[in-house]
Amino acid sequence: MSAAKIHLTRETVRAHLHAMMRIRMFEDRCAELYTQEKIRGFLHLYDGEEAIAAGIIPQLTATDRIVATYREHGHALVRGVPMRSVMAEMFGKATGCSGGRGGSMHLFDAARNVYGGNAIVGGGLPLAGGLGLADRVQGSGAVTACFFGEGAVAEGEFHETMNLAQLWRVPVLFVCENNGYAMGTALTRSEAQTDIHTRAAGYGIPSEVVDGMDVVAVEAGTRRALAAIREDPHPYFLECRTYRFRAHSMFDAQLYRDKAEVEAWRQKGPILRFRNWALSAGLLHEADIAAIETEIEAEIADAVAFAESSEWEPVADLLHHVTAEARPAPPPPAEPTGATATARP
Amino acid sequence: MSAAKIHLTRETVRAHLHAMMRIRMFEDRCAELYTQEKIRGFLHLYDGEEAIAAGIIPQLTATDRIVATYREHGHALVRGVPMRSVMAEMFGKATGCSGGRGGSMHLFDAARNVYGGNAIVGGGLPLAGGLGLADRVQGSGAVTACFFGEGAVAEGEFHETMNLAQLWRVPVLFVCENNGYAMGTALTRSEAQTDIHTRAAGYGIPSEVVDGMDVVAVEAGTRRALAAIREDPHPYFLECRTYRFRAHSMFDAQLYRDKAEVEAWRQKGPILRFRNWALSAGLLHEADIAAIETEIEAEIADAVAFAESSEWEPVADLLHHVTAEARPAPPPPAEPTGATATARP
Amino acid sequence: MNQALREALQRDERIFLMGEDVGAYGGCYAVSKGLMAEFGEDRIRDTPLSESGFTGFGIGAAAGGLRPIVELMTVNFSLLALDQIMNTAATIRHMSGGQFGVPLVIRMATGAGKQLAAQHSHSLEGWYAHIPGLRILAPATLEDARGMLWTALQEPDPVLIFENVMLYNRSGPLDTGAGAVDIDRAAIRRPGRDLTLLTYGGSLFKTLEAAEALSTEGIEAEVIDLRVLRPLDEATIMASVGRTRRAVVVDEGWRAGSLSAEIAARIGEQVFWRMDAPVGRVCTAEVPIPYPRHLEDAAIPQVPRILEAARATLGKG
Amino acid sequence: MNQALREALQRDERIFLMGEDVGAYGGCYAVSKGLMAEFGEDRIRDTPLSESGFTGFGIGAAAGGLRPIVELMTVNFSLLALDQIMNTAATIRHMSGGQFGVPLVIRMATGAGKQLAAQHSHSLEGWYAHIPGLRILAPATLEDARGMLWTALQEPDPVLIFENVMLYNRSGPLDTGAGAVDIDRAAIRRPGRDLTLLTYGGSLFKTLEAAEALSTEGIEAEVIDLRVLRPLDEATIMASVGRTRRAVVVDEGWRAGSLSAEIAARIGEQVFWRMDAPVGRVCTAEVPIPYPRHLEDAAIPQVPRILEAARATLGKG
Ligand SMILES: Cc1ncc(C[n+]2csc(CCOP(=O)(O)OP(=O)(O)O)c2C)c(N)n1
Ligand SMILES: Cc1ncc(C[n+]2csc(CCOP(=O)(O)OP(=O)(O)O)c2C)c(N)n1
Ligand SMILES: [Mg+2]
Ligand SMILES: [Mg+2]
Repeated sequence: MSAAKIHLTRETVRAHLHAMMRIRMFEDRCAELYTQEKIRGFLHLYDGEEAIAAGIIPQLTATDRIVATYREHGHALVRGVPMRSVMAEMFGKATGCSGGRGGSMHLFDAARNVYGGNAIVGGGLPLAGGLGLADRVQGSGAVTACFFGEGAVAEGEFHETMNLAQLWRVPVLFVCENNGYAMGTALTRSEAQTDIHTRAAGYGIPSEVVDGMDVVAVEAGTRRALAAIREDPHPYFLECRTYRFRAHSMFDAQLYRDKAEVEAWRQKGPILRFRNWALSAGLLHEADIAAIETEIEAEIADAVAFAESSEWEPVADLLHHVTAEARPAPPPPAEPTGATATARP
Repeated sequence: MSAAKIHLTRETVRAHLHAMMRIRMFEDRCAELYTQEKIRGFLHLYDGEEAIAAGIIPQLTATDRIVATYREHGHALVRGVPMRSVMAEMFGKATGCSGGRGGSMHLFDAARNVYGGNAIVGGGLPLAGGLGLADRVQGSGAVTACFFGEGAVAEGEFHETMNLAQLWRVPVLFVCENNGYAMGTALTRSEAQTDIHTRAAGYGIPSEVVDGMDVVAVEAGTRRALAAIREDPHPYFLECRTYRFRAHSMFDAQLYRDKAEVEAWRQKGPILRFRNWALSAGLLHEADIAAIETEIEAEIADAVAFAESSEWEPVADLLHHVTAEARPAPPPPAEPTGATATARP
Repeated sequence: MNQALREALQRDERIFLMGEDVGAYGGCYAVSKGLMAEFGEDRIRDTPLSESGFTGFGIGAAAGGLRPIVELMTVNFSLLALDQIMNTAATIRHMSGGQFGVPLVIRMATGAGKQLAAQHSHSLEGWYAHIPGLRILAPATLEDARGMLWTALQEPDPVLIFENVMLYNRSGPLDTGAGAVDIDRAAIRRPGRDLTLLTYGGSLFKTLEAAEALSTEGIEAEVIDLRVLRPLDEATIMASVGRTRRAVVVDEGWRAGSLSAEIAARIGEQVFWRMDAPVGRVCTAEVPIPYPRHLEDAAIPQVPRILEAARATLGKG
Repeated sequence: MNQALREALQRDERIFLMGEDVGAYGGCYAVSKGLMAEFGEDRIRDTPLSESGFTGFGIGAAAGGLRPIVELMTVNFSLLALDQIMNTAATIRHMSGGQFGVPLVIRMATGAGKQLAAQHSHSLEGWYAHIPGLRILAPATLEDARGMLWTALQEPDPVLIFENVMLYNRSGPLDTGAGAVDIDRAAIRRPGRDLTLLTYGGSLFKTLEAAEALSTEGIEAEVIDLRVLRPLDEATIMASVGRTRRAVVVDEGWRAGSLSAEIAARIGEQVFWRMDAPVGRVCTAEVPIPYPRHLEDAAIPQVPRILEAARATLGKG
């Protein structure tokens, strides 16, 4: 634990553990619900990577923005999207945070500046850059946190975004959740240069790598990054080294890695390590942890009940949300003045 | 002149100067023909950059391949595409090196392994990578030389190609013709990191920068690169710093740069400097240069006459060359055996 | 366009223009000449060659409260940005259940006719009209080219404006009061009773010319300028075709799967029983555009082919 | 497909497969499972996430003498590679005056039906059929899925094979002698006299089911599986429609500008005078595909809507 370097109160420790356990327990339940066919489509779990969302998102302010991938349940939950509406979204119910239209891969929440939930690898990066541009131009002081996997680094959009972001000095915290695999492709098999954060540095973007299995290290890195960005708006790159304990999605036979490799990483799991450290440091007791568990269990039960009992959107609404419901009236026809001038396009 | 480092015979010196002057004089004539509306569409001149094609292409063997951009007259000429068929192509005549279909931006020549003439910035890079892959897999020993401007470096396809090229160790010489401007956009306004060759190095690709206004320096760099590639197939990156003396294309008012800047560069022009050096070193005499000029003038006159007198392709052929003229016959219907097995897609 | 851009930039400070060479160079077709000096580098923003990236930045900036005008220079390069356009701009409103919109205008030049050959002569505006969530505009007149921009900038959703390259050659008298125009309706550019010629963009003036020629033969063609390719103004189309009972669509897209097909299909669906002849189509031949003038001309719609198709529809082939 | 790939790799050593997760992962839909172990990493080549890049490498490798099969995983990601597909693969033969060809096969999954929502459910095969220079295949049966690959690999020009995601669920008896099939002709999957139902890919089995249901009402529908979306087999289509005089196209593309429009337009052009009713269309609603099952089902063609359209065409709506 890099906790030594940061002053951790009992409250902070509890909050970190709670955030991570809440994601884990929520997703464990999602996996069950997937087997029961309550949740459908693709389901990508964050199992093993919880320290990243938990270490970063609580440092953001309400006006900051978030762009994430299809592996974003954790981000939505930590950001404060109510578990009820996340769960209802996974069920596809009208009460979901995206009205049920998006499902697991497309969690959105305008009130909390959550801009998805993007299922095109790399697709969220330019979006985040543009949000940052809006903030820079408007002088809003807000920061956009953009999460993506290391697989996205090979995409052209990564490159174009890094260059533009630095050229235009946009206040975006780029967070690479490097879990070593893009589906079944190990990083060494997809990147000529595997030290991801050096790639960002190549564009002149300040960048650092942190242990993504250590919530405190992630938090510390984030503090440095946010302080720098808030002082003088610019992009910042944080590579978080992590590991995904489960399959890529629910359709993955995991032919590409050994059980032993997974087991070894599990021992370094962000929840396990942090919990044991907190216990041994006397900052938390078994009873605290049990209480957290009970609390989360109740929240999950409530969320599932809510999702179950929520309504489906009527089929008659099928064509909603393609374009805005309201459009401005067409402009009144201009009054010809009679006078003309030569025009060119 | 970096000539000191290389042993230059009188023949070599003459050949270099001839190659560069041939491009320059050919293109000067093209500019005139454009004004006369014999050549249409876009016309991008290589004026000022001749040392690059002249320094690199003569080092290639007949089985090596070339991929270039819309600014490729020089490359085609140095590669040995007959001036007649280049000029006829610019006229759009059926005798052109692309049958008249391509025009100035799309010079092709299968016999000389010239794969265009690509008018999509960055579009030729993956093509070159794939040609290199074919050579690697087939063990052909050939090298593909891929030319592109520094503007292409910002494109996603640059990034994807560099990564794949290094990952798969393809024998491609990537030549960045860095003339400081992409249309009207100066490099400093388009790249966060303006030292282009360091970008390639970021992918682990051996890279170097040479003075692209010095044909001998370009040649020397090319020799090193080709020797390395032929010894052990892999990508190599050569940044040639150069300058374009004329407008981007014939539709460019050049609002983005001073006349003085252009003038200063002209003094460093590849032909001017090399010629003066060769004269002062006594390797060539004024009479030699006059002879070269006379020879090229005759060649150009012949090429123009050829293009003028060539036929237009008949309109009835409009739909030619969309797909191949000959296709294999459809396979005979399989004889059912009667026996079946369970199949999955 | 230059004037339209200037006025938009003056009227709303959230508006800015971004794209390759819109600033220092003055725009590939001189459309934004002088604007950088006037509005500064932040509002006339030169971009690197990164079509996907800067289009995505435009999408994000729109979602973040600005009103960007992204210039993709030409439709030929827009393919590089198609993922951002289809999978983000056109889709985010839906995926978010209506929470986020992308009030973005994307402008680009389109069309053949300048001997720019196979990679620089696409006419894909009709193809883009396949994508739900987008509004697709194709101004054919100076008035529309100028007036559509401001209206498009008021839209809550992405609007793509395709400006035919041949339009940049036109200049002519324009009422000094010319201003914003609607972006909902097709326009009847010439009334007629014998058949309806439907077209847009670069083919409008050819079609009008054909209509004049037909008139000398005693055939009065109604000419409809579609103006908006998505959503199509079916009311105007069907009212005209239902009346004239004959129609020819003139469309610079490659024939197979062009917008002309959609129009023919809808005419079939909606006014089949009134039609006296099948819908005729004059489109671009199914070939990448060749460089030589005579082959380019042969590939794209021209007056003689429009005349032929019109006569054929009237049984006068 | 797995067997088809294996056989191709055995028969021609220039052939190799490349794409995201085709190797170690075994293919997104397990299509290439086991092949990397059998043929090695050079011939089953895992790529990074670089759709444009590796498609372009495939184009170059094809031009350089190999016979690559590029797998783009799904059509949704193919947008990232569109520039390479349209501006290089489909165009280089033309630009070079016929000197260079790109004998490349690009495979990808397409279609909705798995609740993958708006960014993962596109059906763009009909849209791709707009592009000259490409051959577009849409196998609907196991036999075609297996047999088209080898034939496609013999082509001198790029062939795109769109495999509907729902096809991956099917398994069934296949003749052990099943082999290469033609990639030129549409197939009559069910003969009939009263109307023609035209479809392809993921909608074939729904259409056949509808035809069975119509049969119980005394309506005998002919069902045509287009198989090849570009170039269309007009002879088979027109012969059937000319005979039945009524047609409905079932197409999973978004309605506006879908392949169904092109088919309706050509039927109009070629057999208008024989038609007893307008061509009906059953397409996907103009909405990005929603996640919930009931909305997804409502968006894409289903048996009841096919029945309705068929009856309407017969005046029995
Ligand atoms: C452009 C694109 N290509 C391919 C896919 C299919 N795909 C989904 S996730 C994934 C792997 C992404 O890996 P990474 O970026 O490392 O994120 P992780 O899943 O490990 O969190 C792939 C190939 C996609 N969604 N988008
Ligand atoms: C993808 C793409 N975007 C834009 C253009 C328009 N365009 C043609 S050349 C050019 C500048 C390219 O500059 P650079 O790569 O430096 O090459 P140079 O012209 O200087 O040789 C631009 C923007 C294009 N052809 N392709
Ligand atoms: Mg990963
Ligand atoms: Mg340049």
